[in-house]
Parts: sequence; C-alpha cells; structure tokens
Amino acid sequence: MKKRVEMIVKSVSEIALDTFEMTLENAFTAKAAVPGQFLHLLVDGHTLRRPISIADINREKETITILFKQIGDGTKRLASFQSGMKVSAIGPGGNGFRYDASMATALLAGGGVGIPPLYCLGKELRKNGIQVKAVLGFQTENLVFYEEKFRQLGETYVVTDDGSYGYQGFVTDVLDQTGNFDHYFSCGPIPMLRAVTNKLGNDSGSISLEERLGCGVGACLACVIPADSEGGYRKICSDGPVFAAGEVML
Amino acid sequence: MKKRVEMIVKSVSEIALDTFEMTLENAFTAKAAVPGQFLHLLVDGHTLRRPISIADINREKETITILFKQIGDGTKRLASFQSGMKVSAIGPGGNGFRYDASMATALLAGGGVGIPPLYCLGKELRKNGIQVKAVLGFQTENLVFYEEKFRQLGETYVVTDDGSYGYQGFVTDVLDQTGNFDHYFSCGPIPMLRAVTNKLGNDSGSISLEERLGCGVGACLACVIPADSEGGYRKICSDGPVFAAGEVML
Amino acid sequence: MTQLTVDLPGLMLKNPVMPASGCFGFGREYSEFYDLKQLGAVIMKAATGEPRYGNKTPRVAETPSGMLNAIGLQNPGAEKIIVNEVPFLAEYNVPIIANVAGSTVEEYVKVASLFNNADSVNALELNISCPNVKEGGIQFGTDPDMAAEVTEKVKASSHLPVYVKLSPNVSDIVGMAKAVEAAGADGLSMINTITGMQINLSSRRPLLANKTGGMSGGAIKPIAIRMIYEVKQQVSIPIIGMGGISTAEDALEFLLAGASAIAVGTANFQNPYACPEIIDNLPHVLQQHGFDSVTDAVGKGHER
Amino acid sequence: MTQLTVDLPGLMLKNPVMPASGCFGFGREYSEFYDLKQLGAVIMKAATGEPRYGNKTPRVAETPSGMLNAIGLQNPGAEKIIVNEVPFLAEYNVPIIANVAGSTVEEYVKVASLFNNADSVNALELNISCPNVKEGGIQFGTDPDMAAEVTEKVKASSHLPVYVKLSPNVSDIVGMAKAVEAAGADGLSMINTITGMQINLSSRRPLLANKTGGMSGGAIKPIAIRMIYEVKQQVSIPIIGMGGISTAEDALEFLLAGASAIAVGTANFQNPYACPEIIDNLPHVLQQHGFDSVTDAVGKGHER
Ligand SMILES: Cc1cc2nc3c(=O)[nH]c(=O)nc-3n(C[C@H](O)[C@H](O)[C@H](O)COP(=O)(O)OP(=O)(O)OC[C@H]3O[C@@H](n4cnc5c(N)ncnc54)[C@H](O)[C@@H]3O)c2cc1C
Ligand SMILES: Cc1cc2nc3c(=O)[nH]c(=O)nc-3n(C[C@H](O)[C@H](O)[C@H](O)COP(=O)(O)OP(=O)(O)OC[C@H]3O[C@@H](n4cnc5c(N)ncnc54)[C@H](O)[C@@H]3O)c2cc1C
Ligand SMILES: Cc1cc2nc3c(=O)[nH]c(=O)nc-3n(C[C@H](O)[C@H](O)[C@H](O)COP(=O)(O)O)c2cc1C
Ligand SMILES: Cc1cc2nc3c(=O)[nH]c(=O)nc-3n(C[C@H](O)[C@H](O)[C@H](O)COP(=O)(O)O)c2cc1C
Ligand code: FES
Ligand code: FES
Repeated sequence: MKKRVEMIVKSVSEIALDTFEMTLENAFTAKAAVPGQFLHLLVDGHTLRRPISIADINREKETITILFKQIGDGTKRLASFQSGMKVSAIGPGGNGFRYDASMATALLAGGGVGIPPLYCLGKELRKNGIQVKAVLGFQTENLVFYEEKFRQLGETYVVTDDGSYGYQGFVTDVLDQTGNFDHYFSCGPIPMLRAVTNKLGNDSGSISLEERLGCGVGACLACVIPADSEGGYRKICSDGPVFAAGEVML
Repeated sequence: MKKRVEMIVKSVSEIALDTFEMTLENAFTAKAAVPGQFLHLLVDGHTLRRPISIADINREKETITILFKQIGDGTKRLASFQSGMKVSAIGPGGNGFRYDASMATALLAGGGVGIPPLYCLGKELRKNGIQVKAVLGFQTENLVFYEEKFRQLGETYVVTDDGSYGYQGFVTDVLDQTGNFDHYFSCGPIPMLRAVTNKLGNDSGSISLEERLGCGVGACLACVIPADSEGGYRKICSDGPVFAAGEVML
Repeated sequence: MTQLTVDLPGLMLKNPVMPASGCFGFGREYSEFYDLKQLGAVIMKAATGEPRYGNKTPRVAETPSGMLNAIGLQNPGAEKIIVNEVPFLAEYNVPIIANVAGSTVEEYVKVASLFNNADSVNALELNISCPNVKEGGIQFGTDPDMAAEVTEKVKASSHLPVYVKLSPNVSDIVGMAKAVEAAGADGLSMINTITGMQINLSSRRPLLANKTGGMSGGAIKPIAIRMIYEVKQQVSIPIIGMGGISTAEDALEFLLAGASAIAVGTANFQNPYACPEIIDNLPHVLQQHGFDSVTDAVGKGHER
Repeated sequence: MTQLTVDLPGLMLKNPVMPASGCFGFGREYSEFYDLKQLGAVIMKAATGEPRYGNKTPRVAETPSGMLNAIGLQNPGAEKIIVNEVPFLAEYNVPIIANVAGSTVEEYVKVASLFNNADSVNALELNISCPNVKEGGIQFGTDPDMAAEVTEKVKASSHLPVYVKLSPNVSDIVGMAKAVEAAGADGLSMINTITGMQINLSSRRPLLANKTGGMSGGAIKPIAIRMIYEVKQQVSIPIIGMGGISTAEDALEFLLAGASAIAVGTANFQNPYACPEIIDNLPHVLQQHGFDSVTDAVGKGHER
C-alpha cells in the first residue's frame, strides 16, 4: 500500500542563495526510501503537491533530507516552514536508481537542484564500496552547495556557467577530465541531460527527469515522456523519475 | 486618510465554546478607534476580509481586543493565530455609537457575538458617568462570556434560549425588568434586533447591524439595507454598522 | 443509519461517490492507497477508437484554487482498455462507467459498441466536452444539434445507459441538457472543465504545450453548482455532479443543487484518499443537516 | 525609464492600470486611502437610465480564490452620477470611463447620450454582460446580433469611444468580439463575471438572495487570459483586460495575452492599495522580463 504521511520538520536552513535544506522526520518514509525517489509535498494554499527529491536518508534518526530552490510560491512557503511543523507527504514516490552493485566506479553528473538525489545515491554507492566521482554544475558561485559533502564521497569537480567558481562552463565541459567509470548517473535540466547523454553516448548511464506533475502517482498522465516514435511512453512520476539513458526521448 | 495596518497578535484565548478573545496591538488603530467600529481582517487563503467588532480599546497599551465566534474557515484560522504573528487590518471601519453624553442611564441589549461592541461602549459610557444596565442573550450556558466584566459596569441580566444559565428565553423577555433608561443600544442577529426595536418602539435607541461585506469601505454596495420604501438605503459598512433605531428597515 | 445508496439507470450504487474520469486512470494507482471496493462506482479515463498519445508536455498548470490540464485524451484505445483494464477493476465488484470519446460520430459509436459487448461495464459516460483535442470533443459539446446526434447514435448502438457529460463552455447549458435528454440520454454528467490558459512570464508563451487547458478544482465549483441547479429545474434525467468537490460538505452542496451522485476529480491529486474520506464523512454531514439519506437531499436546495 | 503610457481610443493613459467597474464606486471611498491621480483611469460603477435599488441581500459570497456578487446594478441613475459623482473624480485629472447599462437598447442609448453631453467623461464601457439583473444585460452579452445592435445604436448616439464589455458566459467569445467590432466598437473590455452559485447547507438555499451571482477574482484569471488570447488573434481593436488581477505579474500576463490596459476589481476589496501597488511594481516587473514599455509587452505571449 502507498502512503500519505505527516512528516515533522526538524530543521530548515538556507545553504546557498534561495536554496534550502530541510530535514523531515517520519519512520515509514525513512525506512522505505531509496535514492532517486521523491516526496510529493502539500503546501497550504496550493492545489497541486510539490515534488522534491530525497537528498539524504537517515534510517537511525528516521529522517529524510531534501534540498530545494525557491522558484515560486510553493517552494517559498515550504522554505518558511518552522521546525516542529507538520508537512503532508506522499511517498516515497517513483523508482530509485538501479545499478550493478559490483561495479567499480560511478560518475555522478548533476546540475543545480538536480544534484540532491545524486548525493543520496553517492552515499549509498560508497557504502557498497563503489568509487564515486562527481561533476556538479551551478549557474554561479552563490548557488554552489554540498561541494564539501561530495568531496567526502570522492573526486569532485565544480563548474559554474559564468566561471565565478570552479571551472567555467557546463557539466559536459569537464566530463573529459573525469577518467573512466562503469556507469554514470545524471540529473538536472533537460538541456543538460541531453548534452550529457549525447557526450557519454557509448557509456551505460541513468538519468533522472523533471516534469510538471498532476497526481504524482501515475494516474493522470500529466508527466509522460515519449519512449519511442510509435506512441510508446513512460510516466516520469511512477515509471521514473529515473530512467536508463536512451530509454526515453529527451 | 483611511488605513490598512499590520496589527500584532498579543494574545488569543478561548473564553467560551468556540468563542475567542484576541488582543491586537497597533498604535494608529488603538488611537483612532471608537466603540461600535470594526476591524476588517485579512485571513490567509480568503478573498474577502472578515469584519469583527472592536470589543475593547486600551489606548495606553495601544491594543484592541476583539471577541469572535468560530463560524467557518475564516474565523477558524483567525483563532489559530499565535501571539507575535501579524494580522492585516483595515480600520477602524464604520461609524461608532453616537449618544448624548448627558444622559443618565443606558441600556445595553446584546445577543451572542453582538455583545462585544456593547462592552466597549459600556466602558466608555461609565467613564462618562453614565449608568449602564445590560441584558446579554446566549443560546446556551457554555456560550456565555463576559458576564463578570459587564457586572463590573452595572446591573447585568443573562438569558439563555434554553434556560441552561440565567433567565430562560430571549433578550426581549427580560427587558421589562430592567427599569428606566434614556437610550438603548442593541446589537445581535436581525430577528433579535427586530424584536428589541419593536418592544422598545417608543424609546430612543441605536442598533448595530451585520451583513456579508465585500469591500467593507462603502464602495461595492454589497451591504445595503433599505432606509425607506422609496429606494433609499444605507451601507452597513460605512454608514453603519450603527444606526438610530428606525433609521433602517429591518 | 444514514442511507447512502443511490439507484440510477444501470447503476445501483452503495454510495454516491465516484472518482471522475481522467483523474483516476483505471484505478490501479489508487488501489495502492485503499481498497477500491469502497467506491460507489469508478469512471474510467476516456477511451477512443484507436490508441492516442495525447498532447506534448507540459500538460498541467496550477491556477488559483484549481488547475489546468491538457492531457489530450491519451489512452490505449477501447479494445486494450477492455482487455487490460476492465478486468482489474471488475475484481473490486464496483460499478464501472466507461468514458467514451472520439473525433467523429462514428468513433463515438465504435467505442460505445465495444463497451457494449464488454463484460462488467455498467454505463457509458459520453464525453462530448473534452476541450483539449483539436477536433471532436468540444464541438459536440457546444452545439445542441451535434450533441443530440451523437447521443442518439450512441444510444442506438448500445444497450448500456448513457450519461452525457456536458461542457460548461456554453452560453446555454439548459439548452444543451434538454437537447441530449430529448435524444435519449439516460443521465447527465456535469461539469467537464472550463477552458483556460496560463502564460509563463519568463518564456512569454502559454505554459501548456497545448496552449489552452481545462480548468478544474475548487475554483469552478460555483459554476458547476449554478449549472446543475439550472439544469435540474428543466430536465428529469438524473445528474452526476462534479467540479471542485473535495469534502463531504461539497458533495452535499451538489446534492442540494440537484445532483443524484457525485464525482471527484482534481481532489484526488492533493489527497489520494479524497473519495473514501468523503464516503466516510457523508453520513455525519447528511445527519448534521437533517437528512437521513442521500436521496432525501437531492434537489433540496430548490424552492418548493 | 520604463514607459507606462498607453494610448487608446479617447484615452491617453499615464499607466495601464484602472479600477474595474463596480469595485470602486465612484472613487470617493478609495480616495481616502490614496491620491486617485496616480491611476491610469477610473471606470465608474454601472449607470442606468433611472435610479435602481438592485437586489436583496446577501449580495456577496466568498468562493475558492474568488467571490460571487449580485449587486444588481444599484446606482442613482446616469443624471445624478453626472451631477454628483463625475465632478468629484474630474478633480483628480484622471481619465473617466462611464459604465453604461440598461434593460433595453433605448435605455443604453439614453445613458450613453447623457454621458456624451457630460464634461469630463472620456469613454464609455458598454456593459452588455451583467449577469445579475432579470432582463437586459446578459442577453445582450450572449447573442452576437443583439450585442452588435446595441453597440451600433450607442455609437450613433455618442461621439465618445465605446469599449464593449464582453461576458465570458458564452460558447464563442471570438464571435461576440467580432460582432461588436464590426458594429463599430472602439475597444473591448473583458471579462465580466462568470455566473455561479453557492448553496448554503444550513438554510438549504442559494446563499445569495438573487440565487446566482457573478464570479470574480483569481479563480477566473485563466478564463480571462484564454479569452483575451483567443480574441486578440481575431480582432484589431484594443482590449482592456480584467479578471483576477491582483499583482503586477498578473497585469503583465494580461498584457502578454493581448490586453493593452488592465482593470482591477475584486483585488481592491482585500487590498485597497491594489491599484497603486500594481502601478508601482509594474516598471520593475516589465524590466525583469525584458520589456522597456507597456506597449512593448502587449500581445507578446503569442507565437510570432
Ligand atoms: C521528480 C522531481 C523531483 C524534483 N526534485 C527537486 C529537488 O530536489 N529540489 C528542487 O529544488 N526542485 C526539485 N524539483 C522541482 C520542483 O518540484 C519545483 O521547483 C517546484 O515544484 C516549484 O514549485 P513552486 O510553487 O515554487 O513554483 P511555481 O512555478 O509557482 O509552481 C507552479 C507549478 O509548476 C510546478 N513546477 C514548477 N517548476 C517545476 C519543475 N522544475 N519541475 C516540476 N514541476 C514544476 C509546480 O510543482 C507547480 O505545480 C523536482 C521535480 C520533480 C518532478
Ligand atoms: C460589522 C460587523 C461586525 C461583526 N463583529 C463580529 C464580532 O465582533 N464577533 C464575531 O464573532 N462576529 C462578528 N461579525 C460576524 C463575522 O464577520 C462572521 O462571523 C465572520 O465573517 C465569519 O467568517 P467565517 O470565515 O468564519 O465564516 P464563513 O461562513 O465561512 O464565511 C463566508 C463568508 O461569509 C461572511 N460571513 C459569514 N457570516 C457572516 C456574518 N454573520 N456577518 C457578516 N459576514 C458573514 C464571511 O465574512 C465570509 O465572507 C461581524 C460582522 C459584521 C458585518
Ligand atoms: C488531469 C485531468 C484529466 C481529465 N480527463 C478527463 C477525461 O479523460 N474524460 C472526461 O470526461 N473528463 C476528464 N477530466 C474532467 C474531470 O473528469 C472532471 O469533469 C473535471 O475535472 C471537474 O471535476 P474536478 O474539479 O473534481 O476535477 C479530466 C480532468 C483532469 C483534471
Ligand atoms: C461587487 C462587484 C460589482 C461589479 N459591478 C460591475 C458593474 O457595475 N459593471 C460592470 O461592468 N462590471 C461590474 N463588475 C465586474 C468587474 O468590473 C470585473 O469585470 C470582474 O469583477 C472581473 O474582474 P476582477 O476579477 O478583478 O474582479 C462587478 C464586480 C464586482 C465584484
Ligand atoms: S503526474 Fe499524474 S501520471 Fe505522473
Ligand atoms: S461592503 Fe462594500 S459597500 Fe459595504
């Protein structure tokens, strides 16, 4: 059975410009969640829930960490939540990252608020003895977050569009420097994913997608993405958000 | 110039079943307000503001007290406000009670949440050396509030519809026992006001009315009440809420 | 005991609450939240003659107290629905209503005939009001003659009772209702979504790929109530009411306006338990307002 | 410097923001909140040939992200408005638009002629869309021939530019717009309210004394945007846009959809400073989205 749960806000803090880290407590969710899944959060005054990826899972403390950027009113209100408040969440939603636990090295390539699920994944990969390399892209310096946390997982490259921090350019511009890997995982805006999958076309990889959701559980068909040219499709909210590179048409 | 102000919630408490007392701080409002006026309060998630009468004014502490019953979502949310929070208010709105400051005795006849403005008025009358008698009507015992406060102002009769507390019956049923007065002031549901003004038809009196408001400032004509049979009318929000008995057609 | 049962053409409902078409898929997803046998009935996602992919994304946008959608009738086609979806729902022993869509009268008739021959489908909801496809759908829903024609032809091709789903995007809803009643409709389903648009300030373009979308949710409830109230006074076939229902109080408001049963659409997205919660709360809300049964309340918002 | 000026038939506006008819009386009340000379223009409350008392109360109800009203055209009559109200507004040196209503073509013509001879009135807004009166108003707003007739007659009786205010309660808004354009309208004003109803569960009756009322506020914004977008592609006269505007961002969305100026109705009730706040914020919002002037943005939500 799927669940709607009440999660308790344990902490909220702004970790980069307009970017918030929030820790939410709920035993069921913290137990069930895997990297790549998302929470579908209710925000007062809004018809539709807001999907936010799981950025970290603490099974002992029974908490989930999410990282989100303030985009519109929904994320603005979410950012204003105080610890102790309750948030209604449906989830964990969607399917997480699948991978061959025997691989040696994984490459994580994330852009902006596509980075959070990769952190959660990276931690799990490391726990399973898999080497991790990360390329993190941001628009500009004051948006950079979690650099240190990724460095603790492995070799980390930070790029900014405007060169104000780390390498200048896009995530794809440093992919040449990262060396070999067995599988890549990428999450970020569609143009970035298109560039990454094109560049790494011969490698095995997984990507995680975003789309405007309605139900978030697979019932309304708001979030489809073509899987072939014959009308085949996948639902991002329930078949995804993680897909094998090449499984869907970006 | 009229004003929209931010008032700060100083305290909220439930003083009878579903009936809340809230103290709000704002220098301008506390200075400008007179008994009989109302605040037009903004409640998040609602298009229209909620009109609530001024039940007490503390000019030194710069606070206004309001008393309100939880009816629907607006008053429910208002009741959930915590001290320290801000409330947007337009007001003080409407015209307060007018009276001849040289009178000897005033009768206050209130029903339910029509009682709050009469308390504010009673305090002012007493300060001006006018004797006060009060008849307070409630549906039932657990809705009774402010009895003690009124007793401090003068002779007070409490009636309940079901007789569970004080006299049994309607406000009009005890008006015979209250003795002489120079002017009466009445506030409560329309049927009560109709009964009171009928019963006290020969006496000079003032009544305060309620109606569903739009703008609350006299612009939209949502709140009219006929003043004669030739299409004359008054606006409750701006010509009222207080009218001379007989000025409008109940 | 508060009586929740409702007896409608082809539908013996244990309660008047059903998920609205397109907001519940074919039930699989919500069956992971609760046991579907609690529902009064299930209205399936629209079915067309051939599989359809639907519109490009974005397909949904949020609006004040509502949302826009332009799914575009994506569905695997009536045949696959009958084979793959109906049997799943049938296991819950819940009345099944098939939502029938098309671009031409012939397509409507084809789909209706397919369901007519299928087991376990109890009624048809004729979707002449989908605003999100280039042809068909909405024209049938705004022209009383076309609406009557498609109703008549579908009735002739199927023994299943037909509930015609009306579009609110019309000048004269009563005229539409009377036209389909005269053409043989067994009931009405109202309202479908109201055509709207949102423009994205940054991209300077309509947010939905389809540009326009159908507005649903709380925002449209007063329009639904008004239309049902008006129609109830002029037609005698029963009405399944919908448009912004999210609580048992909303459901009662629809009953008072004249609906005999109600459907819940958008509310499922915010609250996957919307339907069972309404079913649970309805007896109390009915009693609170002096009704001993659902049928007691139907149309009681009208002057006597 | 961001250019806010807009040049419309009969109206040289210093900015595109004006209060909508019926939501601002004749300006007196809001003049106690701010100096009305800031406004782009003022649209006055509807005027009829004779004084009208309007409907019984309750006249308003709240709905999700909106409200219903059934004021019923209460007004002192055009003559008294010209004598008592127009001079007050004229002192603010702000363009004045008179909202003209009636039950018959003759009444519209009478009112229009009265304003034609009045000083200080710069344009007429022809209210063929009031849903809250028993006769007139809405019929003119749903039948293109009647709309064209009243437009033509009013045009013939007045030298003032005429903005026809369209009702959204129609199947074909573009048809209505084209009909009044062909009949000589100088501009369009859209949208008026959408007919709705709320039923009070306790009294078991429609909450408004008039039963139905016109829905306004944020809830109807997507409908207004859609209709303006569709009409903009088919007519060439300018559009004054309204329906749920409460922020400068909303105003820009209307400009992108094709409105040349905008009016603010319901938002005044929640925020009496709604108009001046929109005017203050508009330059920043325009710049933020790459526009140097209001006219730059008009219609920019359309494909090129
Ligand atoms: C599976 C998934 C995982 C996500 N994970 C994260 C995350 O970890 N951190 C993060 O910051 N953001 C994440 N997003 C994006 C996030 O959902 C949006 O930024 C957020 O919904 C914006 O809401 P808003 O009210 O602030 O913005 P508004 O623009 O006001 O929202 C209006 C509507 O559009 C939707 N919307 C707007 N932008 C997006 C978007 N990019 N993707 C999907 N829906 C959108 C909103 O949900 C809402 O329904 C994720 C999206 C998806 C689909
Ligand atoms: C001048 C004036 C002074 C008032 N003073 C008080 C007071 O001191 N204490 C108190 O408890 N109540 C008072 N009321 C009534 C109070 O405004 C309503 O109880 C309140 O607005 C209900 O809001 P709601 O959201 O809880 O109810 P809902 O029924 O959900 O409200 C829906 C809509 O109807 C309006 N409404 C509902 N009931 C009333 C009503 N009785 N009068 C006016 N509008 C109504 C609401 O404002 C809102 O717009 C006063 C009303 C007026 C006009
Ligand atoms: C995402 C979505 C998809 C819909 N798909 C259909 C459909 O396939 N067929 C149909 O008749 N109505 C469809 N509708 C309309 C609903 O069935 C319902 O009539 C409408 O949304 C109003 O109800 P609500 O406000 O409770 O959502 C859809 C609505 C939504 C929101
Ligand atoms: C209380 C009220 C009274 C109105 N009176 C009139 C009127 O007299 N004439 C008119 O053309 N429109 C009238 N309208 C409609 C508004 O001018 C406007 O078209 C509509 O409310 C949509 O804009 P909004 O959502 O900003 O309110 C009225 C609206 C309201 C809410
Ligand atoms: S959001 Fe409804 S199917 Fe994915
Ligand atoms: S509420 Fe608008 S005039 Fe009184």
